Amino acid sequence: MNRSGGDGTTPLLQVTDLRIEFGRSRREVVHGISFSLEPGERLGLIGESGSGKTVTALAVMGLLAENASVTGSIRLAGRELVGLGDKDLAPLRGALMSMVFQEPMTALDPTMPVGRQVAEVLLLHQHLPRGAARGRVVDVLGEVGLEDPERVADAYPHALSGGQRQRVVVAMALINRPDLVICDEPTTALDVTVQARVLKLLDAELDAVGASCLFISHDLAVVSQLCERVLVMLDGAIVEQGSVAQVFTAPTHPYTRGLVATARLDAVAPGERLPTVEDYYARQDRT
Amino acid sequence: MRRAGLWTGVFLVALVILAALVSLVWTPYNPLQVQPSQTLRPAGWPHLLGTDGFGIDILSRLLVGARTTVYVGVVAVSLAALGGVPLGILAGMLGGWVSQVVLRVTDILYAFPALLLAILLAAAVGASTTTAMVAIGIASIPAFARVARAATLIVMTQDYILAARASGTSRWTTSVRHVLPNIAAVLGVQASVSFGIAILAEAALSYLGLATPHPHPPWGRMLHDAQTYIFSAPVQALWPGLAIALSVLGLNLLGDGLRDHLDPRLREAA
Amino acid sequence: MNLGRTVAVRLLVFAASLLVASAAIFLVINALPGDIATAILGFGADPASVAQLRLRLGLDRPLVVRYLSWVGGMIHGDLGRSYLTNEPVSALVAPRVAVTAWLVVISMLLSSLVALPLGMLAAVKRRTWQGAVASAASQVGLSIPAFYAGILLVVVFAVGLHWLPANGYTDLVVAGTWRPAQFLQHLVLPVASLVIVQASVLARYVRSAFVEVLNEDYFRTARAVGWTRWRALWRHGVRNAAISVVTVIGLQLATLLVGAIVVEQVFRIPGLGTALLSAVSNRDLIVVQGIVMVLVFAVLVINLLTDLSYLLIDPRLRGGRAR
Amino acid sequence: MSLYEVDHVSRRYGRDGTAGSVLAVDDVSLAVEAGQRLGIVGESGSGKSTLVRMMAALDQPTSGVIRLRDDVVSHRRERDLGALRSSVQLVFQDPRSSLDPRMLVGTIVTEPLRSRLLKSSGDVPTDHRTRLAEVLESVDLPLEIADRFPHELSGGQRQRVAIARALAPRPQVLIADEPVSALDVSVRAQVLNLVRDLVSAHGLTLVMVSHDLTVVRHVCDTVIVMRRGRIEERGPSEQLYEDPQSAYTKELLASIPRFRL
Repeated sequence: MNRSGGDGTTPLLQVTDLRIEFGRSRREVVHGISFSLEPGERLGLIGESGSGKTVTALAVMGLLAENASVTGSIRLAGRELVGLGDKDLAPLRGALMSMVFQEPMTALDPTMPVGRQVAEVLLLHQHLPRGAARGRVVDVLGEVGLEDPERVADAYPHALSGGQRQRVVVAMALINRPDLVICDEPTTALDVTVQARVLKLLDAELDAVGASCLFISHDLAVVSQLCERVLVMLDGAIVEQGSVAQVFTAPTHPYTRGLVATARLDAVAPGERLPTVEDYYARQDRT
Repeated sequence: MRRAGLWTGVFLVALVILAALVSLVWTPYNPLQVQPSQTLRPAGWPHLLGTDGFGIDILSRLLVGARTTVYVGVVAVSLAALGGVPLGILAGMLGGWVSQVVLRVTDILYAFPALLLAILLAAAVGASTTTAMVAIGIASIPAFARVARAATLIVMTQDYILAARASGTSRWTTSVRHVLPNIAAVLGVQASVSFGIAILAEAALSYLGLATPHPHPPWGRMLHDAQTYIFSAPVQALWPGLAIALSVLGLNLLGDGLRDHLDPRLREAA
Repeated sequence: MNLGRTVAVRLLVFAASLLVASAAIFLVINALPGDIATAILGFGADPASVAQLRLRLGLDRPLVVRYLSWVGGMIHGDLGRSYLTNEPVSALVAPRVAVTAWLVVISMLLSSLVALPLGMLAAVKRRTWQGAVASAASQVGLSIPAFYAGILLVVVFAVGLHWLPANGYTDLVVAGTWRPAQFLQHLVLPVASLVIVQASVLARYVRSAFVEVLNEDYFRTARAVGWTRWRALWRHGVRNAAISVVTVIGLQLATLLVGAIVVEQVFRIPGLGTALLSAVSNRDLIVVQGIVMVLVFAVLVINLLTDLSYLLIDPRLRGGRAR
Repeated sequence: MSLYEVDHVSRRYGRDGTAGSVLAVDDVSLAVEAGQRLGIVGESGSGKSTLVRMMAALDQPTSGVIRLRDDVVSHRRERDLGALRSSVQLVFQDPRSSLDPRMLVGTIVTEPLRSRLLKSSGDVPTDHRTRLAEVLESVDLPLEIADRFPHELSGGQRQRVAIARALAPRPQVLIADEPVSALDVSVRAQVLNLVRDLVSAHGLTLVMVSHDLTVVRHVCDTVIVMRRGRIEERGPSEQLYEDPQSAYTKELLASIPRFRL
């Protein structure tokens, strides 16, 4: 079903005791987390801002700032990434693993037509004659649901809407049929109607490419639609993990119970007091 | 590493100001007393930095020279700030054609660097420290106007400005209570950078003899005098130039240090 | 607001700025107190000859008329006649423009060539010692006055090592023969003293422009799709950074021109600066007026060119929606 | 006669007919009764924020009139808006932007009380210390917080300071422009409960703008759905949530991600 050739037992992504610190003050943001991802599987990573979910994703991609220090192990398709230099990691990015970011408005280079930016990703990892790239790009832009892909390919980013730009970013992430796609709140900045369509697109494209996905979000309903398993992160640690059904219907950790209660507003009669995380989990510092 | 830059800056600037103040009460030798018998003595004892072509102790002349540097810098920068900042805030707050006019005026003023303006004034009314200060002040107005306008534009996008208006605060009170305090740090950075530029301009003017009739010759003039003995005593040409460079370096480091403490949003306006 | 209209507006603004600048120069010279004729003849001169000189120089005509005739003359290259030698100002200025132009253009090119790599290095390696050294070097370079750098270079290379002449200038072409060797020999030190300062100023702007690019989302996207840090910088960073760096190059030209005026005195180069300063000391105000006008004109032209190059680099402006 | 009347109001940005011109609000009319809790829902670019800013006279309509208690408030000079400013107060979306970082919380909250315009028009409390204590207490914040700067507080605390500021001059109408969308999920419910309790405790009229229909459903009794500057549908929130009429409202409701377990 997908090219990673895993015999089903070795996980595609194996993260063991991952610890991330920043700057001279050695401020630890992720405190030794471990999880794994089977080929083709989709894992949700939920938590609030500051929980360390985005930092974890950037660590897997090797895109953390230079003043970050990463310890522990990240093995992708059997290869250890921690400690690899930019030169060795670059060939993997965009080919074996790729990433979709949150903010579409600033994700593309404003001085270059979007078609060329997508073609770049293709030509960087596959040896294609220049002419062939253009055709492939227009096809992919069509596949991600952009009407009139020829015109979009020649357009500059500022001429496209947020939804259109995010579809271009998805096209860039999937064009080389990677084994792992990391999505960091890919639809949070989009309107709810556009979000619904982009999520449907992501679901279909991930299946078509057969890629596994690490899906980061603060929105439990979105995660439940796209993922089979889920991790809950709080202040840099994993407080709960399990299947979506089990974690969202019978959460064990009080913080998860709080998150699930606040997310399921439809279960609350209108006009009644809304459940808050505090009702379940008393946070010491930030009230 | 950043901290080191800031403190070196503070140290150098303090040194210059201290030199200016000390020279009001004491200098190793009389900085105006010409001693034909003591000309061009090398650095050592008793003249720490030696004597110049007129036989005057170089260290003493440097100390009193600091006075002009600080005096011209402070007056020029204050003139520029008084001229540029209100214009910039007005342009930032009112926007529209006011903003465009201010931009156009600053563009034209940018074409008149301090030295050119000083030359014009010197030609018209004769060179003096006052014309130098006025020229440097006017030439620095656009820098303040631009920075104040850019910072104000950023502040104006913040909701606390709308909130002030919604709670009935007048536009004038908003500019004083909300805009000015929030752009003060940026103006501080610009002030130290402009002070450094003012010192460089004053040094160039006094080097060209366009700002000298001040009792104590500023560092630029000392450098000009030293150049005539460049072949016989090249070393004594070092000191005045070094004094200029170190004070400007101090101010630039101070400016950089302050800029790093800026709120990230305002940093690109600096 | 299509491209044509934007360019037309920029040209209009340029013309208007030129006019306002010429008025400012004229007013400073002519409207301020102190009568030019008495200044030239000296305060002791008898009133009759002063009045006669005023008549000859046309100083009795109202200010506006004199301004308009000055501007009218300028449009077809006539900057008026020197009060002292009665020689046309443009004849006096023309040969010197080339001298200063050589100095400024070469310095500008060299400082850009030095500043771009220095700035990029300081940005990309800002957390390492190389980055610290690069930004410290530009910090120091920024603080040295150009004429002091000139004097230091003379002390070392001319007085000390005798490699280069301490001052003087030889034209590239003298009486028909090409003299590149002497021409360059005389330019090395003056250009070097200008480049030390200009390259440092430019390097700081290049550094902050690239630091800004390094923090942009599209730079992170470029790395996420497989570019290494340096390759991503070349493919996506340079064009975006160029937008802010180009404006600085324009702004820097004014300070470079001024630096050239001072450096000309250090090395006794017969450029516009020297002519301007001697005109000031001789109180030949019409020459001062003319030369300052030429300098300001040069700066305004460069600002216009940088504005227009903005349009070429930044597609957002071309699309009609000005940023 | 309703408290607030918006009469055929439109707002165009950029000159009509030119390339960049956008019609943000297109001929909208609505009325708000005293004590009502009106929710305005729509996606980005629907004109919802523009509409409420015009109601608060922070922006001028291109055409149409807005009246507060029969007193025209659109196209009025700032000096003549005393009545509006003292009876209508706002809470903005992002507390990191709506609180002046250089001011102490106490000064921020009492700013409306120092406004000459408000003092001359409304019965604005004069004893600032006691009023400060009252409003801080009503938003569950300790008095000591008055001597701290905004950056020392959490997102939730900052938004409660913004609400305290809005309550200080005892307004009749509270306009909340996306009051929770910039906050963490765990803090949102807390602030929404606070808004609901304050509105009922002080008998305020609420106009709340949001892109999230579920949030509006729990706080507001009537809802207006806006799209591209026009009102698509309006009605009691329960009826609109259970039985939406317009296709757009249906699509909005259908797009809200549901749990798929």
